[in-house]
Amino acid sequence: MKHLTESKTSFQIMDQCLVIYMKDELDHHEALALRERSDKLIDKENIKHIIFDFKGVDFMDSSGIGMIMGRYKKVIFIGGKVTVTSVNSSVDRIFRLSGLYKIIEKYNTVKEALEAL
Amino acid sequence: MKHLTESKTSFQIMDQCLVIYMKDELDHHEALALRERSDKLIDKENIKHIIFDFKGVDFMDSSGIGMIMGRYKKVIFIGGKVTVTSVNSSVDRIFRLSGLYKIIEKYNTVKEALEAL
Amino acid sequence: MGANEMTLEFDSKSQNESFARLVVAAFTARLNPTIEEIADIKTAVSEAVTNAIIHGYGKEEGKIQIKCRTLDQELMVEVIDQGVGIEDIEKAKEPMYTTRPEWERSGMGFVFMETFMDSLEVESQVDKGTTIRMKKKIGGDKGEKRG
Amino acid sequence: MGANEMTLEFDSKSQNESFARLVVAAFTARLNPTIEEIADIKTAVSEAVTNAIIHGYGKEEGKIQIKCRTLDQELMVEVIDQGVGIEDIEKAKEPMYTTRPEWERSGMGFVFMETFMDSLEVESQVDKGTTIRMKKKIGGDKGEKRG
Ligand SMILES: Nc1ncnc2c1ncn2[C@@H]1O[C@H](COP(=O)(O)OP(=O)(O)O)[C@@H](O)[C@H]1O
Ligand SMILES: Nc1ncnc2c1ncn2[C@@H]1O[C@H](COP(=O)(O)OP(=O)(O)O)[C@@H](O)[C@H]1O
Repeated sequence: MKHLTESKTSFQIMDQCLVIYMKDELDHHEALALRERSDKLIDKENIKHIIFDFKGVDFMDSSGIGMIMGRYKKVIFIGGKVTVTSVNSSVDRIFRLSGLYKIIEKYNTVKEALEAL
Repeated sequence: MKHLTESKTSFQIMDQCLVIYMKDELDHHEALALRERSDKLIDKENIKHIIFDFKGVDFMDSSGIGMIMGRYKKVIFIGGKVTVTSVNSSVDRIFRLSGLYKIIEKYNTVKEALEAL
Repeated sequence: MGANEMTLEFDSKSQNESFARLVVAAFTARLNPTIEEIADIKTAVSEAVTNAIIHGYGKEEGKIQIKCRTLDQELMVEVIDQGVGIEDIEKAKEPMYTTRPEWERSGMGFVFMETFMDSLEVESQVDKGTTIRMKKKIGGDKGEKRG
Repeated sequence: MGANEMTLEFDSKSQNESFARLVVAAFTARLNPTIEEIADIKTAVSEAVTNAIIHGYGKEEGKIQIKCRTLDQELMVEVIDQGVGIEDIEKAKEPMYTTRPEWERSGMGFVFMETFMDSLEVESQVDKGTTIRMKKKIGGDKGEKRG
């Protein structure tokens, strides 16, 4: 399964910003895999800002919230920002209910999010 | 469920030919519904030839074979023909294994099947 | 529409979370749910199944049962584990409460189950296991059509 | 890949045939089957489940169980009913043999199960019920990758 998971999500690094293009369903199983893979990059590439792109994501539950909060805690101490982009209405509802928009920002596209950094 | 089933399949009658445009999955459950509905039309409209169009069908099992044979038996006595059209490879395999092509003909499109009547 | 029932039992592996959601969604399909209703049900089931896997069984592996029943336009889902159980159910249901912050749990699972379903009941006994029972009417405004 | 197991139990209603196929297909997904392999499995499961509904239980209603197990690249499926059972299994397996021509059965069910799966075992006892056991390797040429 690890192979599958890895081939589904793609990563892009620009300066100290990591963009994570996620796919399909962000549940506990996927969150575990994503956490591991992104933390390696965050440490190795000295990442400050993270953009989670939800374009390919059609499902998220509370495990996704935990995973994003976890990355937020990693970069906030070095003055980094966490943003989410291309969020569909059902994922948006989960973010609103969880109160996550108090600490992260939402943009329509990765381009807009990058410009706002 | 009956309503759903009926709205999925559409019927077209030209002269004494009945064209049945099927949808989704032709299993025992759908075959039962299709049998009832088409037999009413066959009797009422004095149907001689039947064309089963499989364009919208992505699954068929042996219940589909039984349903087609059943309609074949209804029209063969009045010199009618049964043909199938737009058959995908997995449905085609089922037809070949069942030996059904010995008694029914296959055409690419409904138009070709109508011309061959 | 008459009652229809199913029971699913599967191993408490995280790879089965998506499978479990999909099975409940497929079972509900004949009630003609909207896309939003399906999303609600998938989220609630995902929360309950994930909890059974990580909190109920943790490092151990066990079996999880999902019982579904549809009657008229209502879905009833039970998610059952024979895991460690919950000591204080009221506390567990509080928003942001989690016993596993080190696993990056957000403590929002029960909140989502309550929000996305019409009703939620939790039965649990320490060292015996937990049963989550949720109900949801499908097509609220189509209610008159039921018979 | 380690073993993974599930059991599904559902009512013998014809509307559950598509649900049963879908569940087995979803459970097999992690073996990365081809579209053709998924079609094979769905057909075989559909035949076995339909038989349990119409032959096993007929006008009565009963419960059907499906047990699935994946290990490495192999799927094992059992379809179990507690219906009337089969008197002569060898005869039942013959192509075109059916005890229900009046229901437009083609007698091809067992032929398809045998053709689309790698192996088929039938256990049956009159008045006790029937168990169909089928196996299929997924990705025959990817066999070396198994571990
Ligand atoms: N099936 C279960 N078995 C044991 N404990 C559970 C179970 N479900 C929930 N809990 C407990 O309830 C708490 C709150 O659950 P929840 O609101 O889903 O948040 P989270 O899963 O993020 O911790 C969990 O941290 C856990 O202690
Ligand atoms: N689960 C079952 N319970 C009782 N009888 C069965 C069962 N499955 C198959 N049979 C018997 O075996 C015969 C052949 O089955 P099959 O090859 O699937 O053809 P069909 O379903 O078209 O009759 C059936 O007609 C029936 O008499």
